[in-house]
Amino acid sequence: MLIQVAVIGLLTGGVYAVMVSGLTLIFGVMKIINIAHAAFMVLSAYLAYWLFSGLGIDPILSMIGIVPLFFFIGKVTQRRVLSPVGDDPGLLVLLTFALAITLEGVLGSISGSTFRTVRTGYTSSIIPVELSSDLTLRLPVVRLTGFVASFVVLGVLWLILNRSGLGRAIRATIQNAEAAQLVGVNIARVRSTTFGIGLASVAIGGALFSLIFSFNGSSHLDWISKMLAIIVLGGLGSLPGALIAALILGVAEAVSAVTMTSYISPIVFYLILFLTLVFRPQGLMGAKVREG
Amino acid sequence: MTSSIGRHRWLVALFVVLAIVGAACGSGDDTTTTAAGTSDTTVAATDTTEATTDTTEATTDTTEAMDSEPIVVGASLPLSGDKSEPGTAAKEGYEVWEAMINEAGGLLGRPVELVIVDNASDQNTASTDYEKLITVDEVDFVVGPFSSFLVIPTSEVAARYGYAFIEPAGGAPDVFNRGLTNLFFAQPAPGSEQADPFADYILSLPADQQPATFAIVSQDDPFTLGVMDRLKGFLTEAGVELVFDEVYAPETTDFSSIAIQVADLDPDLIVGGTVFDDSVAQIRAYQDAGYQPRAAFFTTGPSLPGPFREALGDATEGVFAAISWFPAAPGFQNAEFVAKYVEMFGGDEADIPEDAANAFTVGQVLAQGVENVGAVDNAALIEELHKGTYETIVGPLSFDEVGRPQGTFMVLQWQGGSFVITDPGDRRQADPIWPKPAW
Amino acid sequence: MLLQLQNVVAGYLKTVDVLQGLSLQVEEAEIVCLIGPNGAGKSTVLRTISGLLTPSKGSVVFDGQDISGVRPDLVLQHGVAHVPQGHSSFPEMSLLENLLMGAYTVSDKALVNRRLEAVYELFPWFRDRAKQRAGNLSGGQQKLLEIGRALMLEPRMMLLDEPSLGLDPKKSHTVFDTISRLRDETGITVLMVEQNARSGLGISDRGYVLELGRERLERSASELLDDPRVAQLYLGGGIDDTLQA
Amino acid sequence: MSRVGTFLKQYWMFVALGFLLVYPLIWRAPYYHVLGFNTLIVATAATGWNILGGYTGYKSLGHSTFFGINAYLVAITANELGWNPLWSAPLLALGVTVVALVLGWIMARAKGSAFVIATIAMLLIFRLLALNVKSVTGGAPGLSQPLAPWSPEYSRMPFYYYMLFWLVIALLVSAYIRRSRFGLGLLAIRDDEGKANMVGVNTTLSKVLAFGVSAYFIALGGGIWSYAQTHIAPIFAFSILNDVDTVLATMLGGLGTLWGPVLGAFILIPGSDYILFNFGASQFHLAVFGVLMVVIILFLPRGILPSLRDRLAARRETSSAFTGASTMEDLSDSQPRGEVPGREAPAP
Repeated sequence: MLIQVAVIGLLTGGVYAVMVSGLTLIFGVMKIINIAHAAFMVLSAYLAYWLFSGLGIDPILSMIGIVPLFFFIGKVTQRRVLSPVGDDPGLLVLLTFALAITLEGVLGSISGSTFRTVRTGYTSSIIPVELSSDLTLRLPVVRLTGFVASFVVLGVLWLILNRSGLGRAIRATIQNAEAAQLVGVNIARVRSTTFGIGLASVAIGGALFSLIFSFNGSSHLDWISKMLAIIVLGGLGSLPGALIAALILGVAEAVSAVTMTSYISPIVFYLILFLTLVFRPQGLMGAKVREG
Repeated sequence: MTSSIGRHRWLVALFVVLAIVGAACGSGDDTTTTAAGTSDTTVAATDTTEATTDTTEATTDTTEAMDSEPIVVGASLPLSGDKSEPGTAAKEGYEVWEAMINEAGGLLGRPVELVIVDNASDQNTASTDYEKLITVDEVDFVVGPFSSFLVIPTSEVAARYGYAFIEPAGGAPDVFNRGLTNLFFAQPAPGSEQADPFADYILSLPADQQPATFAIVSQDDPFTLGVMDRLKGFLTEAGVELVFDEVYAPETTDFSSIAIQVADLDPDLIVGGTVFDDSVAQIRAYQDAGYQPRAAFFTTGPSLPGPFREALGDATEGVFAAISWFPAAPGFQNAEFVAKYVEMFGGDEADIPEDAANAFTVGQVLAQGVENVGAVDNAALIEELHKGTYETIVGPLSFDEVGRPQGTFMVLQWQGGSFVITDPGDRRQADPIWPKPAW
Repeated sequence: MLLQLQNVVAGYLKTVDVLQGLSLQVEEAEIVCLIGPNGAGKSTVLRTISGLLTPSKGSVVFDGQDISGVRPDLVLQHGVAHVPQGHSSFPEMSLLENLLMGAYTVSDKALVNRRLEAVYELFPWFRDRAKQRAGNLSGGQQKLLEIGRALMLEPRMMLLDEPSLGLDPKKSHTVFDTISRLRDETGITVLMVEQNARSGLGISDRGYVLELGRERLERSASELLDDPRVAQLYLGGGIDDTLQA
Repeated sequence: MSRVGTFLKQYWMFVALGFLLVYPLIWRAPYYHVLGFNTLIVATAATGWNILGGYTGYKSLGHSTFFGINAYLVAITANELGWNPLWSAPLLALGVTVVALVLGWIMARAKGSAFVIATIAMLLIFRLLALNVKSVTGGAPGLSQPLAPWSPEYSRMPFYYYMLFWLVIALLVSAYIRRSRFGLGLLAIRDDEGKANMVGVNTTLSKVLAFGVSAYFIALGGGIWSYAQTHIAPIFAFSILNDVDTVLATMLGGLGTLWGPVLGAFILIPGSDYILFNFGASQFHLAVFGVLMVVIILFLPRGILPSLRDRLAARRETSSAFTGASTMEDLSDSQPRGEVPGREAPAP
């Protein structure tokens, strides 16, 4: 049974990785903790839901439209709303929080508060994998889809970061913003583009989310703390760190829910988050946290 | 020079702000006071002064009376935040009641006006709202918010000012054990007794069909835990073995681990203490885990037909739940309520939320109580409500000394894409399916 | 005259100006050194030239063109490269990637490769360590890497902020040697801020003494080295400077 | 300048206090007392929070941890031992301050964003504990406690005056700290922690003390709130929305100024109550609140008081008619340097 639980946790962790990849990237480049990240994810989930229930478009397909839209929203938001505020982390945290509740209010006004979820033809399909005569793993198709999609997304992000000029500019900005500026990187553009990429990735996260979980306008509050925990454990700003932390967390969460009561596991988990921040702010992966 | 201007401006700014705030609040104060027919603006009007004024108005003839001052009924509901789902449904229920009673000539010959405010699912805001409704807007009556969480502190506020407090959804044991005499719960039975008829049904099955084992997976919520406690007692006493008992935090969204554990133990009966979205998440997780119980019961969720069916499709088949009301129920004014609801909010009558019906019930109880008293008098109303029996869409209701209703819930089961009432026997629409088909 | 600053006023806060009407000029192929106490605004001068700061008054003219308030990446295109104080390499990137970042604004790949070869020629050891992570290099090596990175644009002028900071005497000697050699071999103009005034002036043609955001004294480097006031105040070495401030 | 103006100039503080003293007598409906009481709780909390967030530059989003702890302590001691919350709340808040000092000492290592998230994590941990340790806290349903003994008609007036008293104390403490050497050290930490350390400020000790003092006034409010509310539950006692109120009030009025947090609270709390009550019929009010918050941060990033002062300073500069000392400084009680944390210097 534990193996089955752990495998499900691993698949869920893959989806977590997509959800948080943009958050950690945005932090790396801009030192902004985007509290609105989960709210944007819920927005994307709603778009996927509406497209599915209205036009019958599968969330995986609807990403084609949602992703560029979110990229654009992210770019504009960064330029018009975030960048004029400067670089005080406290102010920026509050500002993104304000964005989050604005989104919550708008979504709530439009769609009410009913919990939604996308139910496709393959929602409750299972792929059985026989490991041995007495152990058959049951892999839910939606989670498997999410897991595979997450690796595609992370792969694309990895390629952008490591094999393109833009990626070099982004990495340079993460490592030393001033020096990047001095070799001719247009920091303002890198920042707005990164925010765009961050939101584009969470748009994908949201579409996958709509297949697996149910949500309403207020759901983002439950998710943002989990997302923060993952990127902190992975080392703020570190993409590989976020992936590993997401997988570890997915498994740990699933296994601990079986071995402990469901209340103890989140306490332990926030305690680890707290202690990591205080005693090892560079996270698990050792990438330096940048205080801003 | 600079200094005086500087300080002066600052001070002016402060006073302007305070003045605006004062004016904004004060103006509402004045108009409502006039409306209530008293001229005393400095002291909060008491029920007696209002009552005398209103009694005189009530004697005027009906046609004229419909132009007279309305009877104002205030409520604070969770229209945003955690409980916004049922809160919005309750608002619709109240609005249907307002529309219907006004079409029928009003209350005591006066039109009824609802004042509904949003408390954002926050206890503190809810209490403050009732303070304001009672002491500033000076509404004639208040009706309850949604969920035991919000009912507990707000009923204290109403008690402090001697207002009757009829509420649609707050039936946890804590609601009644504080000994408040002004509170009335407008459902057939206290929330914790919701699953009693289901327990009766299970125990009425022939011995060879009865489940041998059961599992409880419940949200940490005063209402669901209350229901679970009673059900647990009934079943274990009758010899059904409880093999798994899990309480999860309200923010839990992923049930896969719990489901795999349940699947491993494979109990005959699964009972979910749910508030809606978690019922969907649980069932999906059980599907993924390959768990097929012989029967499944969820406290809330299956009773919200539209979203439940949309989220689960055919997996709904055979699921049990408790319900206080359903569209085809024979209760007083039920057909009119259903028609009016569809007229006002659209949709299919099968999609009318139970919470809307419970709010409408509150209106029915209030209206009959007030008509019996014959005046706007909360003290008399409280006394009356403890005595009388009221015809409602959930059947006749009467209340004990702490406002506990004296009836029973119904058991529903999903059959063929919608639900039917299977118990108690006198309201049965179809025989229960046992064991349930696979989901 | 290649660079001319006239009555420049600039600072980080609206209310407090670090530079309070500073003027200076640099000739083609010259090495000029700025010295002065902490807080005199030496680094601020460089930051204002490279566009990291926008002057509120006054002008910065480079090669006849006014570049005051121009964005850093555009100043770079004019041929002014800035090597800031402390570590400014990209620690997680390889040495080669760092050099390529220097030519970030150049899209012509052949040109980039030509320049890379030229930099390799100046610093042959770069080639052997091209794959090494920049963060693993020693402090002196990193400083040379930063200078090499700046050279990838073939700038006409280089702004160096405290190139010897945190280096032991032997390594800082290597760095100063390299700067001097660079000027001789490529004819590049250098404007440098140096806490270690003796070494800085040692390779410079001219120097300015800055105090309280203005230039106090402008002399040839040798005159400044002989000036008893300067000797007393600024030539004692890095630690003394701190005490003076 | 008229004589009234001169009078106001010299005694505005007493005029404002006088207004607050007579307010409940003018607006008699208990609702206004509740509103005033809620506002005073936030004003007191914001004044306390400002000592850490404004003076020291460490913006905590988890200080309602201490609000919640004291709310529970007061409720439990009232139920089990019969302690009167009016004296137990300030006393138990001292105990909460000890807890805060320990937590502050642990967290003194974290800086910037890490500190902000750590404070949120702290809040979540305590909330989960409150939900889980059912034997003590009653779990999710929460705890009820006895009603205050006075008559309902005046029910909220004593709470109002009680909290007004504590707001005055909080302001005195804040003003005292602001003028003390300790306060100077806090400002130095905000401007540049490294340099503050170099000139001999014991930065760790200062931060921990500021953490504790700010926790005291927030804890105090929690204790009294618990009594006035008569019923508390974890999700409301340990709510990040409480922190948002506090932080927003401070930022609205003016971060790091003496009077800003109070002014901010007196605008924010009645204002949001007004919005909720009048536009609350849908989730639309959340959007209104969010947009308002964005607008304030974008256009009044330093808060009302400092922005007003800037405008006046600019006018003084351009108009030769103005002479005399710069009195705006005493008004907002803040120095021109470093009021915008993070803007004094570029990122290193």
